[in-house]
Amino acid sequence: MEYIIIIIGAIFVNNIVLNQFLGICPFLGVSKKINTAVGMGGAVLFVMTLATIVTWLIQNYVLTPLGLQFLQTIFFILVIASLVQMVEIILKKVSPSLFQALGIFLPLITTNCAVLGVAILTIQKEFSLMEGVVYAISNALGFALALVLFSGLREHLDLMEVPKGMRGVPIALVTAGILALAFMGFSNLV
Amino acid sequence: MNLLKISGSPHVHTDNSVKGIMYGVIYAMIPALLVSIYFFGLDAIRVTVLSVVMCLLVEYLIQKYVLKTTVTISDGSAIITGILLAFNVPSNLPWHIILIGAIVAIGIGKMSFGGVGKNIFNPALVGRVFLLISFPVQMTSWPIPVPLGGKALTDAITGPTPLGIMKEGLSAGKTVSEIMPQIPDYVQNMLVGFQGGSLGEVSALALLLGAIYMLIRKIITWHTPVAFIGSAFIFASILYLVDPARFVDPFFHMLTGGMMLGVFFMATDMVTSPMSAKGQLIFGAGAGILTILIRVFGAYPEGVSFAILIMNAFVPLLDRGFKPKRFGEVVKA
Amino acid sequence: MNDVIIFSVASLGAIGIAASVILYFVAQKFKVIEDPRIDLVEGALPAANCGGCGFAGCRAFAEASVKQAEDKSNLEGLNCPVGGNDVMAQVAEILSLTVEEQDPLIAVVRCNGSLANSPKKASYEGASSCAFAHNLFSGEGGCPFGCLGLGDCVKSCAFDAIFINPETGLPEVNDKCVACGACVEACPRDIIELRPKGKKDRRIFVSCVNQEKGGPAKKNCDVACIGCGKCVKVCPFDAITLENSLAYIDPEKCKLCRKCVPECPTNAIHELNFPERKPKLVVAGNEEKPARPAVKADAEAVKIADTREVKKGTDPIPEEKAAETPKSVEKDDSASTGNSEETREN
Amino acid sequence: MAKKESSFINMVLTLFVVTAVAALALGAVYNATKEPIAIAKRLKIEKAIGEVLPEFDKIEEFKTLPEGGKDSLTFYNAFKNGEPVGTAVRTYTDNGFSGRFWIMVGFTDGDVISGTSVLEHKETPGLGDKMKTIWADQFKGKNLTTYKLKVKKDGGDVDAITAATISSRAFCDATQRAYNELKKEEGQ
Amino acid sequence: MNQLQNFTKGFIKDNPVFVLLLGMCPTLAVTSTAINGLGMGLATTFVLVMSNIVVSLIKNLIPDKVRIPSFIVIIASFVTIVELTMQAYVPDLFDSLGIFIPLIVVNCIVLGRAEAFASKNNVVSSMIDGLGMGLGFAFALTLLGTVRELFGSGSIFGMKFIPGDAILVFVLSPGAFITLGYLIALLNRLKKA
Amino acid sequence: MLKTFKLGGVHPAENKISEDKKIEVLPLPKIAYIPISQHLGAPAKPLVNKGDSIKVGQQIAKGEAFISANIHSSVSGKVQKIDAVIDASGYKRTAVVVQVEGDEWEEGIDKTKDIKRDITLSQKEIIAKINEKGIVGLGGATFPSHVKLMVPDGKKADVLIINGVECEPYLTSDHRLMLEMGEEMMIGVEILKRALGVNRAVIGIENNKPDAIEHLSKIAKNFSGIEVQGLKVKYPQGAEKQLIKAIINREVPSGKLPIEVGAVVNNSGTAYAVYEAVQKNKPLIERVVTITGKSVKNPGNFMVRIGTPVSELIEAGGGLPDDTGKVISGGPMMGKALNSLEAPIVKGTSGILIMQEEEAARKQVLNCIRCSRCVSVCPMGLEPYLLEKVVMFEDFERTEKERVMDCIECGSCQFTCPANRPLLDYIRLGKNKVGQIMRARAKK
Ligand SMILES: Cc1cc2nc3c(=O)[nH]c(=O)nc-3n(C[C@H](O)[C@H](O)[C@H](O)COP(=O)(O)O)c2cc1C
Ligand SMILES: Cc1cc2nc3c(=O)[nH]c(=O)nc-3n(C[C@H](O)[C@H](O)[C@H](O)COP(=O)(O)O)c2cc1C
Ligand SMILES: Cc1cc2nc3c(=O)[nH]c(=O)nc-3n(C[C@H](O)[C@H](O)[C@H](O)COP(=O)(O)O)c2cc1C
Ligand SMILES: Cc1cc2nc3c(=O)[nH]c(=O)nc-3n(C[C@H](O)[C@H](O)[C@H](O)CO)c2cc1C
Ligand code: SF4
Ligand code: SF4
Ligand code: SF4
Ligand code: SF4
Ligand code: FES
Repeated sequence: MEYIIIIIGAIFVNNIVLNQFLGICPFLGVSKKINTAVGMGGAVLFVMTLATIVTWLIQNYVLTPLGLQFLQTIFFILVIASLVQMVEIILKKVSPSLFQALGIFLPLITTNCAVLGVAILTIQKEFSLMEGVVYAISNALGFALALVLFSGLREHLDLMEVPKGMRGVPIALVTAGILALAFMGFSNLV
Repeated sequence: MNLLKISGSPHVHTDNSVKGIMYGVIYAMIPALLVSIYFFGLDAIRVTVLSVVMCLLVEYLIQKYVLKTTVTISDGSAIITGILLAFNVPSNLPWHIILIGAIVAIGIGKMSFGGVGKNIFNPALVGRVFLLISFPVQMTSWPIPVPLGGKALTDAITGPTPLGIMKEGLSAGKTVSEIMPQIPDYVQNMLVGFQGGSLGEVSALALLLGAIYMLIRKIITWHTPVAFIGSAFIFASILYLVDPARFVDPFFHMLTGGMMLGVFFMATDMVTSPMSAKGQLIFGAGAGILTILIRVFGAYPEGVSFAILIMNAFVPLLDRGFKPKRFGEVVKA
Repeated sequence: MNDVIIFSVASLGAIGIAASVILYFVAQKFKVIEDPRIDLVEGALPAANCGGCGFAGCRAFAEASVKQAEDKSNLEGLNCPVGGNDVMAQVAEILSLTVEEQDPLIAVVRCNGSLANSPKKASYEGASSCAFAHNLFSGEGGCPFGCLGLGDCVKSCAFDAIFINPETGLPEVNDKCVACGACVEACPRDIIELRPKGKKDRRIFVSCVNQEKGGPAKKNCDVACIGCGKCVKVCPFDAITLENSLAYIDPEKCKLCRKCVPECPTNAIHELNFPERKPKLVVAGNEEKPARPAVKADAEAVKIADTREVKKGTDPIPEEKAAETPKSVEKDDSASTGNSEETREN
Repeated sequence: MAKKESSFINMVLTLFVVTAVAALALGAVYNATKEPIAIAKRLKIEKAIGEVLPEFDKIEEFKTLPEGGKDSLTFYNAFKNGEPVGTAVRTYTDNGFSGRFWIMVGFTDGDVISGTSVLEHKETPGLGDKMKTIWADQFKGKNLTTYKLKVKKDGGDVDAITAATISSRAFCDATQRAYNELKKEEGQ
Repeated sequence: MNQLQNFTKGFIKDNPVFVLLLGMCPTLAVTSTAINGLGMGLATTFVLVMSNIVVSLIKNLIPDKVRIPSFIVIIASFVTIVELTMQAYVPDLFDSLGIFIPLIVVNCIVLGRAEAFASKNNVVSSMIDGLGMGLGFAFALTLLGTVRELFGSGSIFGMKFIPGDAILVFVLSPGAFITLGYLIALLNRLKKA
Repeated sequence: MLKTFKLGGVHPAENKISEDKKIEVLPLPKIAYIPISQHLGAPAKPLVNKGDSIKVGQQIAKGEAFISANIHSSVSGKVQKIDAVIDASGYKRTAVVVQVEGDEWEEGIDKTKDIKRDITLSQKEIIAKINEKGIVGLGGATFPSHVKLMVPDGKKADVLIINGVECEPYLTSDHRLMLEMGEEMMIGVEILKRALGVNRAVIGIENNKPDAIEHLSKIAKNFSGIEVQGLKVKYPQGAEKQLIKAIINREVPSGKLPIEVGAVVNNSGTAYAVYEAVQKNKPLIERVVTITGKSVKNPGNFMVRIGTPVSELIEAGGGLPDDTGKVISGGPMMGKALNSLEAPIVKGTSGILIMQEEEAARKQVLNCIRCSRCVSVCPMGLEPYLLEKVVMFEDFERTEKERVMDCIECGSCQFTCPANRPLLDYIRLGKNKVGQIMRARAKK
């Protein structure tokens, strides 16, 4: 039950993009084509899970015991950055096909606040490792859901002659706003 | 003689027109409108007229002065949006809130995308949900319907809707059977129209009448409504079977709130629903499940609007995933 | 108190070392055989990996830039929002796309079949697309070579440099034109040509692409080139050639002497931005022309010409690039019409 | 000055130096701000206690884990001139519209609410967060042996915030929890 | 003159929010009130300026391959400094900005400027660049915060001057997206005019 | 039992004004313009020169390519010139212009009305004859018939379908032909059967021509293996893929020819022309053409010599009405609007339709309201609204993926669109562009 609450909460109720405002840059940047959106979603899922595990371990086995909580930010970002790079080489070697599908998005993810944000939130919410993993996966799914939906909407909008002044970013933002409005219906679902 | 006209074929055209379709929907809404006037009296007229006029005005002003395109308010789509917006709010809503609703529905929900046909989300629902979230107090005090001639015409008493009573009772830990007595004879009242709620929600029967008219005139197809009602019914039944004390019976869900209004008039908006039959079935089914989900587990007693808006966002994906059956495809396989 | 600092330095330093070791191996492993310019471009990019450019990170952007430079020799549509123009200029430099100093060109519309010169003989309804109308019929004015006036060129121009003049129904080019050639591509009738802007913005060209013989051409349009060859004879520099009953002035050879202009019996040759002619010449020219309509057309043509081109820029006539000849048809008439027929049928 | 080459040693060294310097600097800043941060936290709590209790000059604090709760409550026994003036309880509820929120409730004479103050919350601005306003004043001076700490809809005595019944309910829940624990402590 | 341009470009022409669309998360998340927007903007400005200065100072000491990690460490350090300082001296503001203070680290604009500008220019220009960009960012956030606060709570910088309920959506997440959308459309239009 | 196809389709007002009008013979023109390309495929090569005297039925151009057809003179007289002459679209195409003098026929052509029943030629000879006499499909596409009859290796035809559907509103030429020359046509069907080597032929006729169904059913009794199948009225039943689906319930795969499912479709007029060519040695020099329209004084069906200017047919129909908006060659759904009334009637001209001003005017184009009516009427299961959009935005890759090449240009979508969108205009443009792209790719 606990896990279900976390899952539904992260995907729908407090959707990471539409409600928590994390990862907006890729949400706006990489959502022009459905295919890229799917790839990006997959890559985020992968990195977010991995990053959350590693940062959770660091927090609970290094920072807290040593009383270095204030170094959280710098530690996390460094770890995430190196991790992503490491994953990139490993992936390139081990599974070139997976690399083609997901790998190209990896660099983009380092500087995406969703990953760091979820890592920090996992700590803040005092989740256990397992809960943290579930939380990370759910958030990534929420991200992917929002991204894929949004890319569909944008491809659709590309074929509509939207008024000149609204074309591009403004209409994308308004669309995202209405999407967020619709997602408010999930309020307090759990 | 005049110059010969040149164009590609075909050279003839049906009498189908956008206007014809839109006005068809307007006619279909008349029974429900009459019922709501019967119960809410002058207030119903006031809200509907205000809403329609404001929607038309907003569309006119935007087309004329902001977008500087041809004005197409006569095509009737803004009238529909106006009526449906009015149908979705309590009858005692102050005028400035209706105005905000019209600006949001038409301005944000429709004209930002370029006007009729281009919007992604159902404009009336964008307006409605915007208002619901912005003005929860005003948007959730429902005047109790009193048949025409009743004394409440002047100062309506407000009270909760059946769904509101249910939600409230359940969250206070009561069981369904304890709450039911507070909602007197809902089947009859709701069919005919004696229930608290938005203007257009009062009578399921009148709405059904309009829907049949639209089906006959082929303005809408059966796919979305059937899938919507069917999935909501099945989902609610499952819950009911699991625990009848905590979950109300499916018929209650069918007849209360904006179910009928949403199913027949808002989920069927062709602009914001999928093109193919399969897509519409999934669209309807998704909306039905979401509706019950939000009603039963969410913060809001009513989930139809949210459910439809959320499914609106899936439309491009559904359009992509479910193509019509192509000629010459089966043989290939 | 000191504990904290010691722990900090130790642990963070350890992470630092670990990170650099990892990075070192990354660096080693990444030595895949790739276009070295990708690295260079990536180096020039901000490495923010923000995705603002629409690509999956800076490297993807770099790859795309190199590829596009290869394929299309430009960086159109690619932009790094973080780096801005400076960075894009650097990228262009790396990819040696520095815009060569070229003699400036400008789009020229070689049709003068305005509503007055080539009155409507039919009225077209339907998709507002020259490409479609071209496949459908010869055009409202009847000239199978002339401008259809539905503005495919206008739609293709990203610079607002070309628009249809509602009075003439013909497109006009203004000084925003950067000679990108999009409109040349877009026009199904090959009416638009990129020509050198010319000294003091002066240009002389035949404003017609009709390859029909004189009679049929003239039937549809008062100012059509009828292929009489008078201009060819009068040109002292052999700049004018006649092919398929159509004269063409080679901008490379043309010295802007203007001798041909009054010679043309239908006023098909346009001169732009020249000072007024001495009256004598005008009279001489006028005498040769048929009666009234042509004079009227002449007046109009000059008027259009004046509004169309804006005086700007002075550059010598180019030497290097051979001007494009009109997409000429070597085959005989039947073959060429047969072709257009085929496209229509399909 | 020429750029350093990307040799292995250079890389490791640079990054080590950079991180070490950063760590050093941060350690220093941390040490420098440790005091002020603690003071700021303390001040916040004291301010909250001050809002819910009459004047005091000394505080004793202890924590307990309430029955069925996930987190512990903190009790602040306040004294003035050695005399106890009341107890402030830092309490929470998990039933808020957006999950958990923390409030401080002050009790005098064991049963009487002397004041409430919202510490941390995620409730909706404009709706749930109206509990920070004069709305909460209705609890002041209520004796919980007689006052029913429930919203009127549920048969209690509390006027809910319009359109934010959930938050109001949760507020009552938090207060009740504090009271229950207080009674338990007293009983011991 | 050049420095002045350097400074002002961040306001309109290359405004990080309205034009470059960078750092969108804090832009949308914290601007429910004007004061939050301003606070976030200034915090980011501080980090931008300081990291730009440090990066341009040590740019030649850093080998290329570890350039990015080094910059990240530098930026993260300043972020942590801001974090600690705010916690100590403006705890309320810190609370309401929440997680978005540590997230300044990943704000593309910070790393972007460090890489694109500071690592290639001298200290003074880098500082001015950082200041301009940062203030441009702060300006955008404050503007957005003001509009949302005005519509959403009827007040500006906490001063209430529209009595009664306002349009709640504006302070919630949909309002953030929608307001920014129309602001950008409006600015595009103004810029063209 | 009436059959029909399942997917899509519309029912435009039929307006078969001229269905009761007997076929009359149109007087000879003074000058005949005989284009050298009246068929799908390569133009034929002229065999005569300026000044030559020619007779009716004399071959004047030779189809040399694989897909091409011979051209014969439809009149006798002197070749005035061989030059570019304006055609229906206003472009110029090469034609042999003949100054008509008398009506002198080439030897060996049987001009009489006698019905000749015995089929003496072999399969090969029949096909050679059809080729020699320049027979092309008269159903609209003017595809050279002999090519169609040569079944490619590895494929086998098992049924011949005769298209007597005439689903286009207004047009009645096939209807009249089936009524008045049923006997001859049936022999033509028998000949086609032999040429194809099949022993089953089905004549499909829509139920709005009950007299034709009855008449042909009666005649068919005398022939073995020929059935007449009544069909429910639904446009575009005449399109061959839909007709095959309706009659034998086989679906021609996307991008493939009917032969893939063992069927060959021929128009009823074609069958008649085949009869004349094979039995009477007469080349394709005349055909039945309907002249019709709501304001036309004297609508009717005429036997017209190829090369007669359209204006002469219009005269026979009572002249051009004052309220003329459009003159269309063919029916209102698929016909071409004429740019010049001097254009000649060619092998593919089944009718001339004169539409009134307001009937012809296109209505104001509005935004697509995604009503999906175009999708539901498309007989090919395409999404016209989407095709229009992707063509407009020049995404030809997507256009191709969305199967633009499957479109049969029936016009049902545009006919039905409540927003009056020029769907087919853009789809045609898309087919054109995608076709070019595909050809360029094939070359590589
Ligand atoms: C965006 C949003 C925020 C809300 N925030 C709160 C809240 O903070 N507290 C609350 O009790 N209800 C909140 N609600 C719930 C609704 O106001 C709901 O109508 C209410 O819980 C029940 O209405 P009532 O209080 O009038 O019975 C929120 C709803 C929405 C859509
Ligand atoms: C390029 C091309 C090649 C064709 N080849 C054959 C063929 O080999 N055999 C055949 O029976 N029909 C062939 N056809 C004819 C078509 O099947 C069809 O009958 C003709 O295009 C007219 O059909 P319509 O009037 O329905 O458009 C061919 C058509 C085209 C365009
Ligand atoms: C939309 C459409 C409608 C058609 N309608 C008819 C028709 O009514 N009668 C007909 O004979 N051919 C019609 N055709 C042409 C047929 O598809 C086919 O080409 C013809 O029957 C083949 O015979 P033919 O080669 O003898 O012309 C139509 C084609 C299309 C694409
Ligand atoms: C069957 C049908 C249902 C419609 N439902 C709605 C609706 O729910 N809300 C609305 O704003 N407009 C509705 N419209 C009108 C119109 O389609 C709508 O305003 C467009 O979304 C505007 O682009 C409807 C129209 C039709 C034909
Ligand atoms: S499309 Fe290009 S060449 Fe043509 S007018 Fe515009 S800028 Fe000039
Ligand atoms: S110049 Fe060409 S593209 Fe432009 S309007 Fe004329 S025909 Fe169309
Ligand atoms: S014209 Fe093409 S797309 Fe339109 S209905 Fe006919 S086959 Fe379908
Ligand atoms: S029929 Fe017209 S309005 Fe309807 S979906 Fe098709 S194109 Fe759009
Ligand atoms: S600020 Fe760019 S992803 Fe959050």
